[in-house]
Amino acid sequence: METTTKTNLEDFRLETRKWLEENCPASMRKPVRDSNDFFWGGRNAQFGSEDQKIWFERMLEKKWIVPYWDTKYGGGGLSNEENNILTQEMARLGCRKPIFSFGISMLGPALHKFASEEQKMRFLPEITAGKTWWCQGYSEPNAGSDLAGLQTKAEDKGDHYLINGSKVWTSYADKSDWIFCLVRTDFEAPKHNGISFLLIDMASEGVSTRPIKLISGKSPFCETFFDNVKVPKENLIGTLNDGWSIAKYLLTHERQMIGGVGETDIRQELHKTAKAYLPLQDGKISDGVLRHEIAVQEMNDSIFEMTIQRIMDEAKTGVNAGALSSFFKYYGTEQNVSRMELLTAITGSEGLQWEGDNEDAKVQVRRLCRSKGNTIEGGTSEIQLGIISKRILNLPS
Amino acid sequence: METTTKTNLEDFRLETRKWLEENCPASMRKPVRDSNDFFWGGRNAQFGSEDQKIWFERMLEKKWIVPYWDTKYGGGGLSNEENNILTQEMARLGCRKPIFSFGISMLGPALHKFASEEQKMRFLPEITAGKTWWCQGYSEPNAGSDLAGLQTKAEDKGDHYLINGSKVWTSYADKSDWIFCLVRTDFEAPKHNGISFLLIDMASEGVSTRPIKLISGKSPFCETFFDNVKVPKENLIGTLNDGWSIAKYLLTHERQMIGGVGETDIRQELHKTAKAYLPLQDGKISDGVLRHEIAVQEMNDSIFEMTIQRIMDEAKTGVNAGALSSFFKYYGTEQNVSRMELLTAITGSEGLQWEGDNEDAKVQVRRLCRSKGNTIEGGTSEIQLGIISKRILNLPS
Amino acid sequence: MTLILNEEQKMLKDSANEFLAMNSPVEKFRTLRDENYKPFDKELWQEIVEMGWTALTIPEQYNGLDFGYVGFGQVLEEMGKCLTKAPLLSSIGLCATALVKSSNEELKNNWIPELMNGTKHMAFAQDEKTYFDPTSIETTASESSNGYLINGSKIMVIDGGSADAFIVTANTSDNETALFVIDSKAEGVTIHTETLLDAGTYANIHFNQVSIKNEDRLSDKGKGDELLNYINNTAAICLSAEMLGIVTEAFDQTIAYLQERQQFGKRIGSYQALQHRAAKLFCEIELCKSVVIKALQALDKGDVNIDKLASLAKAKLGETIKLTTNEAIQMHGGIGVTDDVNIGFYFKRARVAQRLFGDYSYHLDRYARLNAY
Amino acid sequence: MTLILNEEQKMLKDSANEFLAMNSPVEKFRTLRDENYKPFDKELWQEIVEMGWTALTIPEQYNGLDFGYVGFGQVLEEMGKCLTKAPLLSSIGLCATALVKSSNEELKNNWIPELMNGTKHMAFAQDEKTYFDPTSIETTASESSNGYLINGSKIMVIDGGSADAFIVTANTSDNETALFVIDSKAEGVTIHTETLLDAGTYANIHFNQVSIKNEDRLSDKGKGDELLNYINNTAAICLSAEMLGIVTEAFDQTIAYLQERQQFGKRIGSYQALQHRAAKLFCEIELCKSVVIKALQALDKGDVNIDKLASLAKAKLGETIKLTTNEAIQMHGGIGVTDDVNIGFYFKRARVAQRLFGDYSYHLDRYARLNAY
Repeated sequence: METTTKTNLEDFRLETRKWLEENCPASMRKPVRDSNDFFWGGRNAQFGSEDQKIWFERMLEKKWIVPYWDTKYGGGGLSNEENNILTQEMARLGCRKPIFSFGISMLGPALHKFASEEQKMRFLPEITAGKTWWCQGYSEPNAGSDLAGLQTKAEDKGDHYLINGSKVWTSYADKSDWIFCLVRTDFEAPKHNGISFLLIDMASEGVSTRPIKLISGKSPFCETFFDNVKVPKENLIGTLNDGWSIAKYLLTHERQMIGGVGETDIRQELHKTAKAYLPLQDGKISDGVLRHEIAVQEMNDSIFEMTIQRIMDEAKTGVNAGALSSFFKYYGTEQNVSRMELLTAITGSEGLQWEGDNEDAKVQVRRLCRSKGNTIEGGTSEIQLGIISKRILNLPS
Repeated sequence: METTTKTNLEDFRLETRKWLEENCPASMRKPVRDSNDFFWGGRNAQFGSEDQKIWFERMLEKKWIVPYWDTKYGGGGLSNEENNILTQEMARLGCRKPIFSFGISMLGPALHKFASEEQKMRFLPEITAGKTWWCQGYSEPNAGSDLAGLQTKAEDKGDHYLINGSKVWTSYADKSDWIFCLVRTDFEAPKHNGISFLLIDMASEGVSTRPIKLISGKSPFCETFFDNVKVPKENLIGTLNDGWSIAKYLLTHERQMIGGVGETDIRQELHKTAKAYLPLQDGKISDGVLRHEIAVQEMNDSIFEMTIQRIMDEAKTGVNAGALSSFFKYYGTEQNVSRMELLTAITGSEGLQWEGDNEDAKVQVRRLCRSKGNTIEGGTSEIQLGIISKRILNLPS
Repeated sequence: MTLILNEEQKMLKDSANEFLAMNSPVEKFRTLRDENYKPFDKELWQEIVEMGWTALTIPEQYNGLDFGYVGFGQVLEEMGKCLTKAPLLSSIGLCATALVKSSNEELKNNWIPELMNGTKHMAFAQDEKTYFDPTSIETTASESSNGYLINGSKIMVIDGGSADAFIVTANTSDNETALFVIDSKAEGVTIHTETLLDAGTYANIHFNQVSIKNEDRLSDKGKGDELLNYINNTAAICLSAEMLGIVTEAFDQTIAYLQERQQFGKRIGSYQALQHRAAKLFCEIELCKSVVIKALQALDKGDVNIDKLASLAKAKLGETIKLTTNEAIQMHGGIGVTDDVNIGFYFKRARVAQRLFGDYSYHLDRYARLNAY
Repeated sequence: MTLILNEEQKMLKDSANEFLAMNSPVEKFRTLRDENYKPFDKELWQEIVEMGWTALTIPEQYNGLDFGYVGFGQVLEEMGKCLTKAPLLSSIGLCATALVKSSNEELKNNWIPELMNGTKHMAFAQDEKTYFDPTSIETTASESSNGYLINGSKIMVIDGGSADAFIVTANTSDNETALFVIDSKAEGVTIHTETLLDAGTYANIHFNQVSIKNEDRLSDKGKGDELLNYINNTAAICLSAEMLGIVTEAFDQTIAYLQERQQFGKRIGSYQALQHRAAKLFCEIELCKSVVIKALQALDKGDVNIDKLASLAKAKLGETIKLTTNEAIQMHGGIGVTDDVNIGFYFKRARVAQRLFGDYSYHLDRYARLNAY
């Protein structure tokens, strides 16, 4: 990676700012309301608006779909410093991501670390071009937290594997082009040692999906079934039977994504909402119990934010923050859940409206329901506490 | 047991009331401040006051030291109903117990259930006469919650056992005449099957004690050492190697004693203390956080009291409340601890005074410290939760 | 007085349990929801009437069974377990209680028989704000020639969409709380129903110059606040009984799941961290059982501490139902957040029940105020 | 600004750790206590001066090291781990800070050098009630011919028994908060020391017609509240740093105990219920670390959010120190409540630290007020 001097970086910031100001359409600078506001790419890519198309195509041309990947994979080849600047400047203007892609956030890192050069050249450029919509296939019905207990089997049939089984919690599987999957390739070995990491084209014969309804209503989750699906052997990533290493690596990524982010607006708004909904006395929320609970929530929310910053800062100095992703995942999701409960208590009867004209209320109540999944998906809170106690605190088994 | 008609019971109540009013000295109707206010009996019995002596002797003469035991053991032979009435009438007048005795509350029930008639005749009359001060020897240094892991050994030497080992948390061992002990009589058997229940004269050669200082200061607890102590075989209670049954039986009793009782005054005084110590606004405690915490504490204290009553009522109808003693012990002690913490927060700097002239403050701060032991002694909170989950909820091991 | 059920109360509870298991299992709740949030099943309601549950709290002088609130609470608890939908709490627990307690013999004679035989049902309209605050009323009752003109809006009216009449709280010209009976078809009444999180329908009612007669005033002069307070105590206690059913059922289903579900080759109930959490829930639920029966008994014997006991019950149940339903979902894991299993219904019903007639913080604060701190 | 220590700060922390492990292990604390609650060891204090710790926060213009509060906080954190007794917080953290911040050059020149070289130490006298309420002051400073007459009583004065002088808050005749320097040997000053739960001695001081000069007024007209607020922010943050040391040490000792102690044939750290509780403590302590360094940095850079950060730090540390020391004792089991082991010392020190400069509920309420709710 080339080193960049401070002056160069300052130039880069100014150029970037200018380019973004000139090229990012106004509607692409508004906050994202829900998943429909994202462009998802893929074979059957559909743009939600003309602006969305313009924004994606300009960023694609600039190679900024994945600005920090190598140019040979269609990335922008930016240094860490440059990429940070781009991120900051996009945040400053409120620019949306040009695409939402599990290929970038989850599969990409795994391919970079575990795939052959040939596989990288085959899959990464499709991702940077937004041409493949990827979903993930880890969990299975009945497996739950015991991810390594998975039973979907891949039999060696010479030039291909024959897949039978099913996956659950596969987000957007009904719309995806490809799935990255954990499958069992050895039923004799100890359970962690017989798992492989396989890429499967969702258009293959024998693949089908069924959407899952949650307590919050419709969801992107599906069950995905594999019925005698043939998968070419070159779709195996990494070493046969060593897929668990890749899974662990990816889970760490996923935890960080679920734990920390995306709720900033509500965090800041909690006491403001309370003041709007509840009676005040001398400028204080007169419901002393709720006031106490709000203060505790805001105290921990703001200190948790400081903590994310502190640990990121430490990571930059070389301190290994790997195991701490469990802390982020655990604490962040528990805070999400208690924040939604508090918001529901504050908004009283309005916060309970399931049907009707009040769109904000309907969104909020569904988020309350959906938040219950946060402490379960991506490794339950119990799993995270177990990891903290064993890997960080070195408590015995 | 003879049945008593309602009319007879009403007569008994009136007679009892009259007798108590005439015979219980005024000073013996005042609340007990600390253990010095109790008469403890024993070989070297010392009365704290003339009234204490008069009261004990009158009750002794009336056979009401243990009113519900059989007259052949020196008990009063009262029926359950009569005994309840006596208890109620003593409570009504605020009469102190004539003696405080682990012989009555703990050893007695075990002897009744497990001892031979000969042993009962030997030990029970001494208890009802207040002539023996008993202490208990269960826990051992390093055993902790794993009570059955005890190592004090009793070797069979023909006509006697030879005891070596030590016990810890033996209350008042330095003042007691006898100790009832769990000892290991079989080192080969599974740990629960090699324990026996033995009575040991503290005057025996080779017995010594060392007082234990707690974080709250001086305590009645001692370590007790057995160095080649000879114990006659007739002091074995129940079956050899089956002492664990007796231990379990007694532990259930102990839990109920520690969990439920003795704090009524503080329970009622919490918010009154708060109002005395903290500033008010419109008649409310203006510290909203403390006010919230006080309300939660008082809510749970008062509902816990209802729960004790409810479960006692259910037990009378034949519902087995045995396993529930763990609930009483767990919840009652956790409430004690949080109550002391809250009282400390309310009384602020005064509640922290360790030395000085403020006797009430000094007592309170030591009670805070002492309360930390409540959730440990008599089976930790963790042990109780384990019992609830296994015996009541039938969760698997 | 012992804190246990007597034989008759036990028999009633058992028969309610059997009847509901047969006629109103949780699947029935799912069906009603899937049929576009159908409020309740009229056939079931008629069967409930035949079981005598609508007469339990009604004194003999009005041809009721005079069985008392302890018994009524047992029925509600069993209904809570099955998430049974029926206007028993609204029409009998609230409105019939209000009628019985009032001194308006005409309204009593007109309404009590019809509420008991289930041909009509009434709903109680008091809420006006997002939070519970029954004594701060903006709905007005201005005196007119031969009665009152009612103006204002009410929300969160349980079973208000199908009710034949409402008991409505309003502020009179001399700034006094009063309760009125208003026909749901009276001119100037508009009703809009809303579906809440628990798939229940609740009415928002607007009163625009609704004209009622003097005889439709339920509360005597100067007695409105007292009557309203009595109804809200009764409501809080009866709802606590229903919540106890929700809590115990959600807990029992969770324990059953812990006993059977396998993870990492072991039943998850064998994991100590879950065991301890389950044991702690058990303890809290034991407390809930005690405060509910104590408060129900207090209703029956006219206990002077009824205010405190009502707030204790609703606060404790509000705290425990939240904890229990959250733990229930978490311990069920992924399947717990799907609509395929029933445990989520308990969580959803719990959140609405928490809010109705005052939530945890309302009643904890009220308890403190009643104790003068 | 990154939330991590720079190289110099790290070196200071490491050297403090080494020095205290050598010169002030916890056994030293036990010894002082057993010597009739000896306040502190004068030799150790002189060594601390030689380490330069008394000069860390003093600007260069007064011959200090101008190293800042982040560094000072590291030293206090390490002292917290060892329960080291020394008048560093009281004399430097509070009083020297007040002097530096004031504009009274005479007092500065008289006192700062002596506080830095440790030949004298000062104590801060503000508390009057059992609870912390710094702005409601009953001690009066009435203007006299050539100065003021001070009357009133102060409690909970840290290191007040051996201090050479006090900084005292008082209410002037024009009802304004002002701070004064008063010699501990001045006529009319009576000092009574008390030993608290943490085996520390705290002074109750009575001022009876104590006459001081105009020049002994530390705060400018109209600036008393601001100065007092600044000192209390500094105090809350510095004490939070010490509390962080107590928390981490109590936690580390507990984890070590979990790793070694056997029960039922297994190390108790293998029991899942304890593992989860330990992991939760770990998370809370991570939060504590962040808020302490953030607040210390805010002191150094004069952050406008200092009020909020001080309250966040003291509230969070107050909450976590209570939880941690309680869990530490419980997880140690029976031995944890004996005086034979040290873990109880941390619990005892924690309870006093919680109270000083405002407890959890004081700072949580202040945080809410600062956010205008």
